[in-house]
Amino acid sequence: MSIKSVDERRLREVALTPDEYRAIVEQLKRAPNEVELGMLGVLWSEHCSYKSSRALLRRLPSTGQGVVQGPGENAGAVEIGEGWSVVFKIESHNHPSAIEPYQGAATGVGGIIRDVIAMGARPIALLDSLRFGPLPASARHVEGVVAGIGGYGNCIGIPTVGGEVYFEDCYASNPLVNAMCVGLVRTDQLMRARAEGAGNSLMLVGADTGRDGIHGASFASLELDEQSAQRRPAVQVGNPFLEKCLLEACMDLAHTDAVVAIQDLGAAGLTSAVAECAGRVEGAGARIDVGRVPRRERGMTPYDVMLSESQERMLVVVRRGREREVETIFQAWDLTSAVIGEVTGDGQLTVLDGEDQVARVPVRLLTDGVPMRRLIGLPPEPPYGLEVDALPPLADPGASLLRMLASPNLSSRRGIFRRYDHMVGDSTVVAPGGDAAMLRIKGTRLGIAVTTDCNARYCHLDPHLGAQLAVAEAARNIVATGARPLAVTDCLNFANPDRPEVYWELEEVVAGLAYACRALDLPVVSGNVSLYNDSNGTSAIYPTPVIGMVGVIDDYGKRLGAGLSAEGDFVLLIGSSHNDLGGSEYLKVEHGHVAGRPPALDLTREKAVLRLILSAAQSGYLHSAHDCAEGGMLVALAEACLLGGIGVRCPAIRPEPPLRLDAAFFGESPSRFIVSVPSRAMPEMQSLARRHNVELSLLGLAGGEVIEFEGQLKLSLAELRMAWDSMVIS
Amino acid sequence: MIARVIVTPKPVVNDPQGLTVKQGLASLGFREVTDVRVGKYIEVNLEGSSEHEARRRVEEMCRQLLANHVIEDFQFDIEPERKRR
Amino acid sequence: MIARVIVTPKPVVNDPQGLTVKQGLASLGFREVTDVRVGKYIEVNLEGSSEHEARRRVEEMCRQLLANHVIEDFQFDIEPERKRR
Amino acid sequence: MKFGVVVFPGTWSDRDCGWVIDQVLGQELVYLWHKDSDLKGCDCVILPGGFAYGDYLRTGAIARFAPIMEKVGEFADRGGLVWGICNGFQVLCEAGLLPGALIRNASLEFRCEWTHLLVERTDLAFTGQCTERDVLRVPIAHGEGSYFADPATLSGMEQRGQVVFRYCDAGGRVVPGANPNGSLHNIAGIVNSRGNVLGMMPHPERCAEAELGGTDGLKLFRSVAENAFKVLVS
Ligand SMILES: Nc1ncnc2c1ncn2[C@@H]1O[C@H](COP(=O)(O)OP(=O)(O)O)[C@@H](O)[C@H]1O
Ligand SMILES: [Mg+2]
Repeated sequence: MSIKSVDERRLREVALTPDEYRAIVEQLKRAPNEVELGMLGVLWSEHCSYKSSRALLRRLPSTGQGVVQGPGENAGAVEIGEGWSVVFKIESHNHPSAIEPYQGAATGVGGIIRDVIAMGARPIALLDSLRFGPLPASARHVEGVVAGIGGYGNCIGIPTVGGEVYFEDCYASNPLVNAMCVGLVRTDQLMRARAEGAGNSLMLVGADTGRDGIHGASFASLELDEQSAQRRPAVQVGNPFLEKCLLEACMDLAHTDAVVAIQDLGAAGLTSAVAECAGRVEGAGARIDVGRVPRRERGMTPYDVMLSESQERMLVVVRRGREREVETIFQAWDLTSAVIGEVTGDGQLTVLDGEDQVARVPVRLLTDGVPMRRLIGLPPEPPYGLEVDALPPLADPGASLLRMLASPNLSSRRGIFRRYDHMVGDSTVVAPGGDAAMLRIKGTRLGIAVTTDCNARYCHLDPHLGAQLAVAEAARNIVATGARPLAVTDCLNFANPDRPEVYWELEEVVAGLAYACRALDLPVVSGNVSLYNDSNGTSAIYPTPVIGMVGVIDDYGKRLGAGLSAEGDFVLLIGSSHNDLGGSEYLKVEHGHVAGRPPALDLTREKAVLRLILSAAQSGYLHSAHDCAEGGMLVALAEACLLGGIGVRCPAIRPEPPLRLDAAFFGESPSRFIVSVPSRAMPEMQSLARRHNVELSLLGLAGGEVIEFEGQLKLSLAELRMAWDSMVIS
Repeated sequence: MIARVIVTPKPVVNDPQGLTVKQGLASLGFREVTDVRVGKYIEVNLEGSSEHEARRRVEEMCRQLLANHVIEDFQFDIEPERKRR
Repeated sequence: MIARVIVTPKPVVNDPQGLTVKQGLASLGFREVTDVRVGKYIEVNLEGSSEHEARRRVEEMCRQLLANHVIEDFQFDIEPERKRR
Repeated sequence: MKFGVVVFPGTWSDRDCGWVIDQVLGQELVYLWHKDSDLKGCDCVILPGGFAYGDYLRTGAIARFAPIMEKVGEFADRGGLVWGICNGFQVLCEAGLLPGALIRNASLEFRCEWTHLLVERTDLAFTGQCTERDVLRVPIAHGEGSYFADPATLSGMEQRGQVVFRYCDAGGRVVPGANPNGSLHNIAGIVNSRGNVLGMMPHPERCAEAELGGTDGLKLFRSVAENAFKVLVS
């Protein structure tokens, strides 16, 4: 077989390697035509095929108690009780957001919502995990992304209840935009996007098809360079209003039995939707006629139609003879629907343009034919030493605290989340601003807690440990609300894995995730991988495995907030502190280094602490709980005070050597919480901590309008709030 | 000097506003409408300088701020007299 | 037939967008800008009928839907040729 | 008491309003589809929040032409209770059932946060359960909630006492710092001259249960329900 029949430029356009082309010709036993080449190109892209990461991902635990749907569908699902399941997934939209922040972020939100709808679930919450270059240079980008996420979520009426934002140099030309959607469904009504039943109809519903984003999937699988500018027509403009109608119509559909499956159209459009849907059923195929696809523009070729990434479209597999019913439902929402083909039993994806056959490819070749890439991982030199003993001692804890609170990575995110409707749905019982957010499940006492977390600086310094710390922190955030962690979705954002040190990071991160998830009994039920977050091959992002986590509480009446809630309460530090300054925000803000080893994590200790907090919350001993994360104990304490509007008086901290004072205040030892306990519950709380074998120390008493450590620092809440509210993004 | 800038979505770019307005007009009985595109109109008053110079500056403004070249086109005209159109 | 409609905020109505654009331009160094107003540009393609009839219909569209007379003024021109400006 | 909640394509507070009416208050509830032209015998029509037709072009601009709106207009003319919340307020202004218009927030940003409202009228069907100069804590969630009317209209409204809610601080002082969107005269809600059509930007249906952070919104729903009761027994 020779590759001469196709020129190399054309191969580059569809992002296939000569080897991959050869594999295609071998399996097809002929050369693919133009349309087939385009279809294979997108489905064999990294973005769709996971050819560099699939083998690694198998290491993640994906089963466990309550898992109703693991990876392989549009989203994962976990049972939460009383016949309900939560459906959730996180996804990246990094490249489009780098090119066009508003629309890139907006369509990222639109895409992840459709994944949840495809499961038959009603989306009830959104979260956004963002990474930018330093302010103020990145301000316009931040502004665009935040406006885009709000623009889509607010319009469609799904509350955006959580997320995270970090600023680091490494994201300056490769910002990250990850969006997570959480939905709710009766477990027995969960749908799966399987094209069952030869002869059933394939209907395309929602927006008309235009020339948007052709080759978007391949685009997401390449590094950004000057040529990206020419690919700009790839940018799509979202229509949240249309998606709202699509959402409601799909919810109406789920009440009929006319429908076998719903599949969203995302990257690689119709090609991917049809192939994926058929690919999930042994021996299934599909025949579609592009001539029947409603179009927005004139003069579109079959190639354009098959590869278009127009937003707000769904593929519906309809029982034969029931098409009218489906059409009527969509008509009620003023949406177009068209029968574009049918399910077959021949295992082939056949594309017609009227009478003419324009493509015919085995479904398996599209979905599973791509040769997996075997990459090599090599650890880089570990250049990140830190001599903690060489650091000057903490001079003025108060001044440091003010600078820390004003640092963009720690300051209040209110300026961002107040631009998101986080209340629509009348279910948000723990609002954004603290740890996880919580939504009640109407008609029950159940609540679900949701969060996204990742300290990528830790992952940069030690990917294996950093990944574990991300899982542990997410679990702590869930537990801080009184909820029990259930399951994980992850978004693995990495640089170019062809570079051995990047692939090594990926391997290490996946191993760390697997290890932590096993230890904490947290199955990974869905996820996404975004590679090639480099620009011009020079600046690479930190490895950024964003953890999305969902937890459940049996009675949301027992939920906890992060803020102090009553004067006179005892304020306690749960867990033990060590000289954990490596990779800390303190080290960066006060000493200008990103160095050292991230804090050591003992997952057995972590579990004990999580159990203690859950059990104390359950018993009603706690008035509030807040986890200690970036910025350490003192920043967590200040946040608890600011969120509650109540100060705290504490005796001076006299750490026992070798613990340093700066580490006691600002060190980032994991497995710690700040909790407030009413005095009457103190004895019980103390004995509970003893029983769990967890260290508990009394910090001080809640009350007043200042935070004071006698003789060490005294600051008014007003001063602290000024520093904390200082982030300016627009 | 007054510049009147019109910013429109590029022809291939999806224009949800335009689509929705078109449907709205149709349901009001304006069935003769075949297509609607919605853009921005920006009126910029500038001080001094020649028309030639103003043209150069406004072009620059469009490129840097007024239009998003990824998804939008722009055009403008300049009128020396400062009176509202 | 193509109608080009321009909708502008009435002079008495605050135009925070205009102010922000003005500030944005100033911070980019366009200090000669004395005032900015931001409005909408709507391009309507219509089928058939005479220019006179089209004028009547577009006027009607503006009154009913395209502009809100409490806060906005409108103006339009019509070009018989259907070509993009 | 029968509440009718209008659903336009793009509406999303319909379910939240429905939840409060039906589950919290235990009142009768019907949803009114925008394409219908029958109010199904309801005593109070709610136009809820959302982005009807995406709020494309202008908020409420396209929604006001929905078939149901003609019936809502007739109902209002007969003295029926019509209550526009957020997007519903915008629709009522576009439809001319209330004076003025709602424009982009002065900040140009969407804002979702708690506000305080000074209640200036307690003689209305919507506010009967409020005390004189009551201060309510109610959240907003909008990008275009800045109330505008020309000076003559505005002064006429003030004279007739058509301003029902004004943004204020926690102590009830109507100050610029309490104005979240640049509304003229800190206006958060107004009523027509007859007193049967209310429009307000804040979301009372989001604060009708303690677990959502407050119950002040329930006062307004109760007022409407109680009012109907009073009308019935009198
Ligand atoms: N990092 C990961 N961990 C676990 N599952 C993953 C991960 N990345 C992708 N998956 C799973 O692989 C499948 C394909 O993912 P993806 O291509 O992102 O879905 P979609 O086609 O909906 O965009 C999904 O079921 C997804 O949940
Ligand atoms: Mg999907």
